[in-house]
Amino acid sequence: MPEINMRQALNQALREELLHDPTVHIWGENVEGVGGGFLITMGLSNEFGERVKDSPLAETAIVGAAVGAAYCGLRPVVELMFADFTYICMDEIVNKMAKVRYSFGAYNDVKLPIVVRMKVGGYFAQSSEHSQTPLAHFMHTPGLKLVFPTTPYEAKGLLKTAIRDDNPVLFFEHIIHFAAKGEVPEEEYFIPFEEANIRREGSDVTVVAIGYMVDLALEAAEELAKEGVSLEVIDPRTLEPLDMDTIMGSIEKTGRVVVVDEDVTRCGIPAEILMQIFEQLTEAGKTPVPMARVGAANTPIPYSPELEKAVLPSADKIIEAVKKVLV
Amino acid sequence: MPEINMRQALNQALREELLHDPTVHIWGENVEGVGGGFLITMGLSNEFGERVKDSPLAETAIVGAAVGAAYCGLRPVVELMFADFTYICMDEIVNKMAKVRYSFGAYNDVKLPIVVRMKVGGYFAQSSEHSQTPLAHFMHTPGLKLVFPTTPYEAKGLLKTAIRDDNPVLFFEHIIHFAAKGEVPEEEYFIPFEEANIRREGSDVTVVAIGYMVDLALEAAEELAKEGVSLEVIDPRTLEPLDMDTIMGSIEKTGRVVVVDEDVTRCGIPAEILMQIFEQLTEAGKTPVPMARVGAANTPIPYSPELEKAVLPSADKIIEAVKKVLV
Amino acid sequence: MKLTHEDKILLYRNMLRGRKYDEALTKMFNKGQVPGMWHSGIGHEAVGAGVATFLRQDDWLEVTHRGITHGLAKGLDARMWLAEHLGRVGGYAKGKGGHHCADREHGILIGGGTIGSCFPIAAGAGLAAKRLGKDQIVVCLFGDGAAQRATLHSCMNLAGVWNLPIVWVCENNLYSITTHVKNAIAAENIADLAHSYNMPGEIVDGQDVLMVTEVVMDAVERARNGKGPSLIECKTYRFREHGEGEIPTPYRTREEVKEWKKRDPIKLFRYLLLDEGVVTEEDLNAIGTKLDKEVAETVDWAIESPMPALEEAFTDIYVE
Amino acid sequence: MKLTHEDKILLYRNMLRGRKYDEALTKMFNKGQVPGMWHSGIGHEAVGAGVATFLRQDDWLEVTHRGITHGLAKGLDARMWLAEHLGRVGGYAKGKGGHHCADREHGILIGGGTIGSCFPIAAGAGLAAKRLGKDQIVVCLFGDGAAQRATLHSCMNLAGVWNLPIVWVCENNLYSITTHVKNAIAAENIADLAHSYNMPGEIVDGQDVLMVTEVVMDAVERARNGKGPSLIECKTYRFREHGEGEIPTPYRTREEVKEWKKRDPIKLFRYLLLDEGVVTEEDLNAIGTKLDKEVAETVDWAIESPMPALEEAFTDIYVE
Ligand SMILES: Cc1ncc(C[n+]2csc(CCOP(=O)(O)OP(=O)(O)O)c2C)c(N)n1
Ligand SMILES: Cc1ncc(C[n+]2csc(CCOP(=O)(O)OP(=O)(O)O)c2C)c(N)n1
Ligand SMILES: [Mg+2]
Ligand SMILES: [Mg+2]
Repeated sequence: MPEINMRQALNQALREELLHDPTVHIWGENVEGVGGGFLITMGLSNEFGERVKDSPLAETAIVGAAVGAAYCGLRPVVELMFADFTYICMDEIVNKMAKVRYSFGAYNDVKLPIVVRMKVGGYFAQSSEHSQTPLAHFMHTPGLKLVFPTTPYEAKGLLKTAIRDDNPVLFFEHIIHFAAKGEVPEEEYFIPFEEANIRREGSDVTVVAIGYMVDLALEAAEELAKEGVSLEVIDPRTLEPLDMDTIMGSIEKTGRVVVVDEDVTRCGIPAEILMQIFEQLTEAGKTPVPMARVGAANTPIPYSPELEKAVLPSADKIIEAVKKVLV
Repeated sequence: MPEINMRQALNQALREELLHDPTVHIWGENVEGVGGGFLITMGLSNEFGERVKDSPLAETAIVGAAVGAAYCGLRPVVELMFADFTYICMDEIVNKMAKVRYSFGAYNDVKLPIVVRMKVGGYFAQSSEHSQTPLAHFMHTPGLKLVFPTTPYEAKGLLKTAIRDDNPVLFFEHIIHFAAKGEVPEEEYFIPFEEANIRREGSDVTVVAIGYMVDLALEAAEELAKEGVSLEVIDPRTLEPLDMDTIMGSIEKTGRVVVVDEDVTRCGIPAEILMQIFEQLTEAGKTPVPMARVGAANTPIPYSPELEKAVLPSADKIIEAVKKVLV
Repeated sequence: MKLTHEDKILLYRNMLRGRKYDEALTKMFNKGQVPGMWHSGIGHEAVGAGVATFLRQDDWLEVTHRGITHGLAKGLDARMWLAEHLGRVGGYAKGKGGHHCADREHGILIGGGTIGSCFPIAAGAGLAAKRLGKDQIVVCLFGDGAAQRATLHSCMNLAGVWNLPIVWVCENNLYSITTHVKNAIAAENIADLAHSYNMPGEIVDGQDVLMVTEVVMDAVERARNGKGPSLIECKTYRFREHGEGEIPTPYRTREEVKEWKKRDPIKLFRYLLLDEGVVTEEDLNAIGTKLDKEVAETVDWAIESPMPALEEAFTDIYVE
Repeated sequence: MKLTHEDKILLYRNMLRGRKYDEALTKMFNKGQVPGMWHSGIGHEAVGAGVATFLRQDDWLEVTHRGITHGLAKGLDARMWLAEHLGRVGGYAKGKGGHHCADREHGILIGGGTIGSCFPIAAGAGLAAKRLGKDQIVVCLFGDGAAQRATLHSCMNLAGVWNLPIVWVCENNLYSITTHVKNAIAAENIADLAHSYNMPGEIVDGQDVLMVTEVVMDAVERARNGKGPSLIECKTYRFREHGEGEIPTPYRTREEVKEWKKRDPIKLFRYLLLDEGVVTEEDLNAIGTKLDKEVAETVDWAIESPMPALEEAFTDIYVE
């Protein structure tokens, strides 16, 4: 199988879907030519003409138009250069995209097939407005699907599934993953939503890690293996829908769990997943297991690289949390 | 002490602060004359002239200008007609207001004294874009303070504290509370932040309730008292800063806790508070207590009143959750 | 476009139909039969009928919160609309949407609860229309208040630079709730904004249904022929308060209201039709009588129609 | 405003000073000494010096991500600015802010990471200036890309309707990263947008520092005299790629870049000064030599200056 990086994998998925369905249209800032801030759409405008088009610098228009266009028959796959810019178009995402089917669609069977792709993540000294990983806001918003691949293989398979989905999907791509290489089949394939991926099997502690945190969790697992501690690392891949069964199955085995997310800890996804675990255990009449969470500190993301590292999760912080639940 | 409703209490606080400090300025949609959507600013434009001014219908400008104006020496107290409209100006709130001191202010000792007041809440058949209570997003955003009064007395004392605070404060007012009456002193007073209010003492279960949920929790307490179950109802009043000490003290006594919030449950405030409780207990070497949360279902807020009630929290749902933790 | 006698009668009927449904809902609201909000559009009927009557079914129309005449003229089902406002299961969203209606079958776009969210929706509809190549066009209505929202700029600019088939129609009724447009918009006229987007801008007497129709349909023609967007400002007035149930406050004078009511668009058009000899008094009264019957029947049906089952609250969030 | 010889020499020095700091940071970036991003403003110096040199210290200036000449001319401390870019504790935000600088003491507003967030900040600054009554004014710089953001409309409208003392200055360098302004803005010229806000709009050769100064300072005067906002579009060009480290791609031609480089604003002004006999070659070279020394010292200082302690990450979130 050819080895390609995540950029190329995403590009392949987009190209295949543009070929597959004439209603797939791409727009966003600087997506023509070499393909915008992160080169994901490289070459597609040459092949597909106006179906891959530079938009003005206007996130409200980019994402808002996706809502209108999807209602009227297109299948927009739009790009936000940075996930931090979702804050510019939250009304379009939260008050519209997420609610259209519920508030307007019941009788008309309205479908809103939209994918909003965006770069997330820190560790790159891009300062507080270009480094966030704001998934929790959207997991808090009923009506959206959330996808966060961690390998080129998954990026392609999940993006194709996202584009075929008839619901609005937010698709997150971590800056550190763009250059990471992996094997990607040339033939078409799809990765279903709501199937967590057990990235490493283990027996002592379940670590649920989101996005780039999977890499850090695997690093921690490697480290802890030396001390004889065995981590099971689970990547949920989609946060909505969320495959709680795989997580609960793993906890059944390990009896301990740590959830890791790059976003601000407070009111974040780890608290949610841990509460669901607690509730499911309680519901089943079981005693709660030791639980811990790792996330970003309660600060904006600082620019200076060492400070940024101090604020964001790291393999060391995961190890620390694992040791807590091991006691 | 005179009995007044929450509108009047808020109006008193605004008037006193306008008199106290010439840099306090108010703007927002329709705040002149009788005072906008909810009559809170009634009469103030007559007394204070352009210091209480109708803005255009433009939330990005209303809230964004507050950031610029506070940086340059005003103490803006702006009004958003509905909290649902925070989604329109999330960039201004999350990427700017919350971060200015951290990202720009360290050397210049920049202060950003802003209060954004806004109506929240459902149970009023105002449909999915006028009924939300979106606090969790902001508790997830470091740099903001969050205040949610539940009585006229608190409304006045907390709003005055908010206006004197040198940090940006989001101030939430529940639609159902506007007409509710209570005793409010005529003399000036301030209610400090980070002081939870024990609204009802009890011994069996601690119920932490936010905003209007306090009313529902008190209703549930009344009901359960008949069955011999004693609830301690705690209103945190400020979510940031959050008075965890009072909450932990209560749990020490009751050994059980339910957290209630009107917002969507998933990735909401109850999960956060419960995780903090879990962490503090674990840290202290104690076993976790029975915990449950009550919040809105994972749907947009429906219009039809019975459906809305089915989705939002109720005294009955709180009773149900209490019974779960009592088992 | 050249209007036949039948066309004119249709315009009259559509204005009157909107008015009668509006009055009916206003009445129901004041009887406490409407659970949520109601924004009467009485006074705006010339715009409503003028923009919507002669659009194709597959054209797209974005209406405001005051857009019942407009919606009905475009094909909105009165029963489903009314049922939705009453929170009944027979409504467009099974009672879950409420005030804001959409009807994809009849080309009615998503009416958002956040004023000014019409602009991106319409821009997207225009883009879809253009790319799908079926000669559809979009008419987007918005108020003078909405014209103050930031979104106007990014979306009118998009429409301009991508040459989208959109007719932007402002219903300038002078007020955004209690704020006069002069205290909220810097431009002399809202039509002036067209200049920023390199599109034609025109001002129309919004109480004159023939003028609205003519100017809008010319712009529709332009859009359909690939000549891009236009902006039309209709000067109109709301006869009732912003939201039903609100009491009048001194933000506008009684005299102003009275002056405008003299220019009731339905009365004006009625005089004109009679004057032109297009119809007789009897003809017009017959239209009214027929509509009264229709409205009464719709109201009765809607009031009798069932509430949604509670489980409906938990459906329609995702497509399965 | 009438410029003296000293004024002109100051303008030249401010342009050159910006250029030299810009080149220094560009060099440092390419040596891997800058942890984050760097957007060179080489080519924009006439705008930078023209808008900022003659403002009062208590006037407010909002600069773009390409605004180093502008900031320095307004009084930004070069050491603190450079230290901030290198993530050092001696920077304006102790290294926590990075690319975007603010200096309240010298009237430099918050430079946001989200392009187009300048508009609300400047509107608020203008409001504060007006209400505090100290005759301050605001100059807000923004790019042709920023001009596409929705926020422009709500804020220019606010400035217009509230008659705020703001001079909006667009640095139209033809591109937003790789997108040409013709493919992104419907208006012929960005200055046309002024019409929507009932304010004067003017187009200026952004490579001509005297013209920029004259037109901007006239608008500053208007604003200071309570006559409200203006919009000025400076036609300029960025000589380097959008972000340092990016390789040129075919979005623009080599010829176009070459043509524009012939209109290097510093060279043009140098010729003019010599031509006018304001200064001699030696004078100008002496200015350059002195600046070289200053820049070298600043760079040395910044590179030697310490990183923030890790605890700094957790401070300055709230005022105690
Ligand atoms: C974003 C947003 N801000 C404020 C409101 C509250 N609101 C509802 S209608 C309205 C006035 C709208 O005025 P205009 O657009 O002129 O329409 P009109 O009511 O006059 O027909 C306002 C402020 C809202 N729904 N959405
Ligand atoms: C809201 C937002 N969208 C996109 C970006 C990414 N971005 C940074 S600079 C830039 C181009 C800005 O163009 P312009 O305003 O013309 O300034 P120039 O870079 O040409 O000086 C873009 C798209 C951003 N930082 N913020
Ligand atoms: Mg209006
Ligand atoms: Mg540019």
